[in-house]
Amino acid sequence: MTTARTYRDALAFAAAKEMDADPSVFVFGLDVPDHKRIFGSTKGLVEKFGIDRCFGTPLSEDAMTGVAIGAALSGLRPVHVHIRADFLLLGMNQIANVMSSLRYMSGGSLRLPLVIRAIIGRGWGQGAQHSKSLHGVFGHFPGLKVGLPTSPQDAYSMLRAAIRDENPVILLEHRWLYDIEGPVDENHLPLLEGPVVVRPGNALTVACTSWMTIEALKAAEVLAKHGVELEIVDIRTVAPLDETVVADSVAKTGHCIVADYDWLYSGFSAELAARISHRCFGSLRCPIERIGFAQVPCPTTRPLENLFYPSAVHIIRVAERMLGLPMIDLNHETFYSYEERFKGPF
Amino acid sequence: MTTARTYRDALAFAAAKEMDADPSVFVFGLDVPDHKRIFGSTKGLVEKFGIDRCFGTPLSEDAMTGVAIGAALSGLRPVHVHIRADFLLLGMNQIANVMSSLRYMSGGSLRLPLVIRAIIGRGWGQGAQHSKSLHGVFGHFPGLKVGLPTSPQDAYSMLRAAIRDENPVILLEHRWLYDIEGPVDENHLPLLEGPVVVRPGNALTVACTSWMTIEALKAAEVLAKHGVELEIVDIRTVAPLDETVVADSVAKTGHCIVADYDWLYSGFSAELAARISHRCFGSLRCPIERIGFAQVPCPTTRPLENLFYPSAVHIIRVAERMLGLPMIDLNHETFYSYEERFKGPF
Amino acid sequence: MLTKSEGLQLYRSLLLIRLTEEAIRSHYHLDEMKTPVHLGIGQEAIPVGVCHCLPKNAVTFGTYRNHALYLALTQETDRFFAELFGKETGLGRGKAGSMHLCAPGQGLMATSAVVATTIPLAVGAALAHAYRKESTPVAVFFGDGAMEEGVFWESLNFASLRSLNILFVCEDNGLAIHTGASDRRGFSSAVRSVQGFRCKTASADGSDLSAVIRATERLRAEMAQSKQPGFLHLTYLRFLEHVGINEDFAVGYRDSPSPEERIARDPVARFTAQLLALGCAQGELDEMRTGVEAQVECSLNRARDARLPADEALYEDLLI
Amino acid sequence: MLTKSEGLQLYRSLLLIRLTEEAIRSHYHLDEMKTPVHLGIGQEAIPVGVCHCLPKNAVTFGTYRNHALYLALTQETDRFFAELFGKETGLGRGKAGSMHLCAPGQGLMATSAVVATTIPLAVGAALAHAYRKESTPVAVFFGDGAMEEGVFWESLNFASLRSLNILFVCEDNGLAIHTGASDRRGFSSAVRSVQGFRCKTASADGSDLSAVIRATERLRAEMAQSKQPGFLHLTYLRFLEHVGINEDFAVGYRDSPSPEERIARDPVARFTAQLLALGCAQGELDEMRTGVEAQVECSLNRARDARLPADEALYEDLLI
Ligand SMILES: Cc1ncc(C[n+]2csc(CCOP(=O)(O)OP(=O)(O)O)c2C)c(N)n1
Ligand SMILES: Cc1ncc(C[n+]2csc(CCOP(=O)(O)OP(=O)(O)O)c2C)c(N)n1
Ligand SMILES: [Mg+2]
Ligand SMILES: [Mg+2]
Repeated sequence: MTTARTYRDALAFAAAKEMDADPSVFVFGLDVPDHKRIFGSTKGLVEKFGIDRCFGTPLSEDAMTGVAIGAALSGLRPVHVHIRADFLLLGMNQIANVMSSLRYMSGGSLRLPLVIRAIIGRGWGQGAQHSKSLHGVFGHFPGLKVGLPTSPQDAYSMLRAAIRDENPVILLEHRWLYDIEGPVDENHLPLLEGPVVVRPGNALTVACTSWMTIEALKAAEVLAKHGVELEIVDIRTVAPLDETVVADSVAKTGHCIVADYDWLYSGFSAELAARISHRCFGSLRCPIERIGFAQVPCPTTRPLENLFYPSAVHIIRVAERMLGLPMIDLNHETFYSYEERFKGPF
Repeated sequence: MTTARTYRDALAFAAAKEMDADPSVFVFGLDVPDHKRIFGSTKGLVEKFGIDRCFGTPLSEDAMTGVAIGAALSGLRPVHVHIRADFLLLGMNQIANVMSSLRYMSGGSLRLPLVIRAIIGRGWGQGAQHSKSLHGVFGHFPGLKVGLPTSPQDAYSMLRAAIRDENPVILLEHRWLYDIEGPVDENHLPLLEGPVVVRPGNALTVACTSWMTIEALKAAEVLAKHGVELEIVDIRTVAPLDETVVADSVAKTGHCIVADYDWLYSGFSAELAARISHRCFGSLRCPIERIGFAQVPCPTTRPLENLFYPSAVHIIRVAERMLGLPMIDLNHETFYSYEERFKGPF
Repeated sequence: MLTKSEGLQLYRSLLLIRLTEEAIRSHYHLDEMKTPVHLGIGQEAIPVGVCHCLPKNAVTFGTYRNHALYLALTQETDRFFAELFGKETGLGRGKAGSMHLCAPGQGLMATSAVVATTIPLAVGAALAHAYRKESTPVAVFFGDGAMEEGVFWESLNFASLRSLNILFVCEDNGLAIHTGASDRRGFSSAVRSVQGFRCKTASADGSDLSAVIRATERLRAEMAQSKQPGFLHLTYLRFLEHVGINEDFAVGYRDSPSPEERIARDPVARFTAQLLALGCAQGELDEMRTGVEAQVECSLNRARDARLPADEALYEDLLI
Repeated sequence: MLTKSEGLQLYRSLLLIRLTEEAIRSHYHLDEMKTPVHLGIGQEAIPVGVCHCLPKNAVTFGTYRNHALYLALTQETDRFFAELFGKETGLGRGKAGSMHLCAPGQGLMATSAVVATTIPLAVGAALAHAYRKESTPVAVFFGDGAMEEGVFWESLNFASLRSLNILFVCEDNGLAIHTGASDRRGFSSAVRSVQGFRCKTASADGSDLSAVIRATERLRAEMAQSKQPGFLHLTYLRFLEHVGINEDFAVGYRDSPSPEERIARDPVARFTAQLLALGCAQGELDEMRTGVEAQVECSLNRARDARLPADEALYEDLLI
């Protein structure tokens, strides 16, 4: 059955679905059951499943990450939710020293089916401590799966798949995606979806993560008016990474931009660019360009914040340069901002 | 004045030099003043400067990282020492959320002259929780400087420079380098040394970090017997990264291996490979190859550990493939192992 | 006992905080201050009272709920508002926003949007003072939620171990966002929970400026005598929502205060009553209010008129 | 009071641990066990005593100093030695080494080389039991140094908040590597430091098996009655260096124990005396020793003969 849902609803719906199916699934984290319900993404869970299966915690990210691991080792399927990915840095020891390696060290005798959900992205001048993405950092440590659902269908299918997965899975959700509405087929196979072509084109491949997919679609819309068709790949699952879809696209287009929602330095964009440079050595007609955060902490003030974040405009400008096109006049185009977030349908 | 010193002595000597010159410099961390003195690298400090300037701490990496920041904000120059880099993951919130961004957020009114020293690398079956490198992860966060001194001279100059630096600097020291002896010019300018060609060659550029430089030198020695001259670049300072030396080398050789002492995925090898692929697009004659840890946690048992770690043999095999050479018989070569660590002179 | 002139000075501080926060409340809807604000209405007496007891050279640290602390320490509103407006003339050139204010010149070294993270920094500052054999005290302000973070305990342990001159000030509003203490604490008394460490403790009604001052003075005296750190537990009512400008008693996660409670927990109202009892005239207080209003209004306008940082500022202030 | 047969069984456990560690000491120089070892000579009575008081289905967690705990729980030495030798037949197929042993089938869920990291895991297991309304108890063993890590306090707070059935066992040897307690603790009594939380506490001489059992039983009874977690503080002497097989009293960071102290702090010697007083015959004990020696010898040889993991194992056991 397919229904139109927002991304936030799709998340809450997916959790409810899995909690219904499996009593060992529970959702916890700071402020998970309060009236704001993590921007609505845990809506309805406490009413339906009670406070034993949807509960808040003290401010203790380090221990609570360990608690999730311990509960998973004991046969439960915890979903640990964080309103900002930055706070996960407090649990980094548990994530990178314990969660990622416990199964391996046990020679396969332990299993850790747990999910961490954390919100990334832009708010209202959130500044340096509320703006990190971290998917590249998490992916760096073998033993973790890391995904960034973009569409409501992704949110639904990937959260369900993550909960069913026998491994630790970290899902990062961009705040601006929450309002997007799109068709959600509730019978869609729960899968940690890999890279997918979300828009076909022939001129240049743009491989994107999370919100950058939306920006790339906007860039494609603008460029299409000038006869340039971008092919857009949404990576979705960054670790383990299968870059085949991107490589196939680049084999066709000969041009590639990696547009990542993170800093470039040793981030996911570096990994993908290194792999595609390697794999598509013969078909690339010019160097891969990377687009991401400016290499500074995120500033609060809006004009600098606008420069900090990568956008459709960056993609357009880089594409023009790569393809040797004249600069398009963008004065009459409207781009996304805090006030004008894309709302969908996706 | 130039004296032969081991890497460990060079570290202790550099610290003593700076503590002598500046009373605001102090060294602290778990077990820093005990009789083992962090593998000898803090030797003599407590005798010379007293327990007030060289002291141990409780097991509280998170708070102690914050303590270093607070002391630095107050005009001191702390050197915080960790016997394993893995433990820094406990201080990740302070490192990535606070240390890296405090100056930026203050619009430049704060300064944080502090050093973190941590040991990386291989011991006696250290396993998954005592084997991380993390330089790529730290470099990912703008606002931090990250270095990996390789030679005793590097250890001396870079530690002195790090202490004098007005910014937070993280230095990672490979355990196996500690025994290496080499000339140390004590008047050498304290500098956070950037990439340097440590061995000239024309066939292929190997860009290395830390211990991989030693492995690459070994590989070069073997390949040279077969008429193949590797050019080896030791990166030394990975963040901020200036890849010019590597790019110049690749312009000459047309071939590049990045041999990093870390996992590949979104690690430093990805960053360097992405940059060089971009910058040397026209001169690369085949794709850049990356060599690093196997993408699993580090296993304890020796045969798997040997497969986990990158070595001279890996470099030789990859170089052969890239250059289309026949496989060299390595049966009569001796390679480094725990028991046969390279001791120097460098 | 406070003298009348001291009282008036303290009153001005309380009022400056209150009117600044009220000014934010009335201008925020214009969307010119593009930064999340955690307001201090109800909290005023804590920083005003504690800082009153500290010497001028004291060093302080705070949280994202830092307006009251900043204003109590500096009485300054120009650079403050400029920061909230994201202007080049702001405390952090607009890069800080409301949550990361600092003013090292006035002793406010750092504040942070990640709960509990400035606590060890404050301990590091206290260590620096001990290192240099200086008597400069340090005070770190944090919410009750911060006590649940491990780093609080690590910091308390280290400060107690090293007998540092640091005052841990717990600003206890009984809430972490919308979650009450009973859903977060495995202890029944914050003060008792820390008494196993070698530190001195005190608690008081943080809505009552005089009580805050008395408790702080007593605790500081005990700290001086014992050479131990201090833990000061002060309760107050957060009148507004966690972040933002509105009241949210109607939402349901906590009870609405009775009219009596509103007055009892309003530091400005309580201290006004005390000042009047002390012999201050209402006219005097009204006059002071007019002055403070003018200051706030003027700073707000200046901030609005100031220029935004230039594009080049993006890459500035990172490394030296 | 222990019966004689219980006593003999416990004695066998103590002895198995002691002789296993001694076997490691005598074979380690052959460099076949390529893993750092943190031996438990002096520590034996703690896991033996505590685990004796737990039901068979109890779930436990430990540290890198885990040999005694593993052996107390399992009495098994084949897979244990195989792991130390890095063999395919080891508990973790050689990937774990000494520091990360686990045996989920026998309730030992995880141990870790990063201090304090299994404490919250244990709390998570206790939460899982509460979630499923099972009465299965959890015990987590950790060194005194672990109390300095923030995560200990976070874990204690959460366990106290949720009234979890978990026993925190502090194995206090007064040392973290070479650093004494007085250089690390901002509190004077470990037990008092946690008493501000809603938990029960007890302490005992951890070198005395009977005392360990008495304290554990009493504490578990109080925990059951109050529905609160327990904190058990047990002191012991680490006879050897922190990591490795040698004594290091001569190095200078601590005093060498007197001959009396050596006996008083030797759990095997002390319990032997108690057993003899209980009416066991020396011959009985000697016979038991011969059996244990044979077990250890046999396991050691099996481990040596076992095969190393094949190359393919490198990429196995990561993700399911
Ligand atoms: C480490 C961390 N976890 C979670 C958050 C999200 N958060 C912001 S404020 C807050 C509540 C803090 O409560 P308290 O410390 O009592 O301060 P108050 O807001 O009441 O002044 C939370 C959970 C955060 N900022 N930092
Ligand atoms: C988080 C962390 N910091 C530092 C270390 C290095 N280290 C290993 S054991 C140890 C001492 C731990 O002492 P304690 O907890 O008392 O355990 P014990 O060895 O005495 O059994 C230290 C500091 C570590 N393993 N983990
Ligand atoms: Mg609060
Ligand atoms: Mg100990």
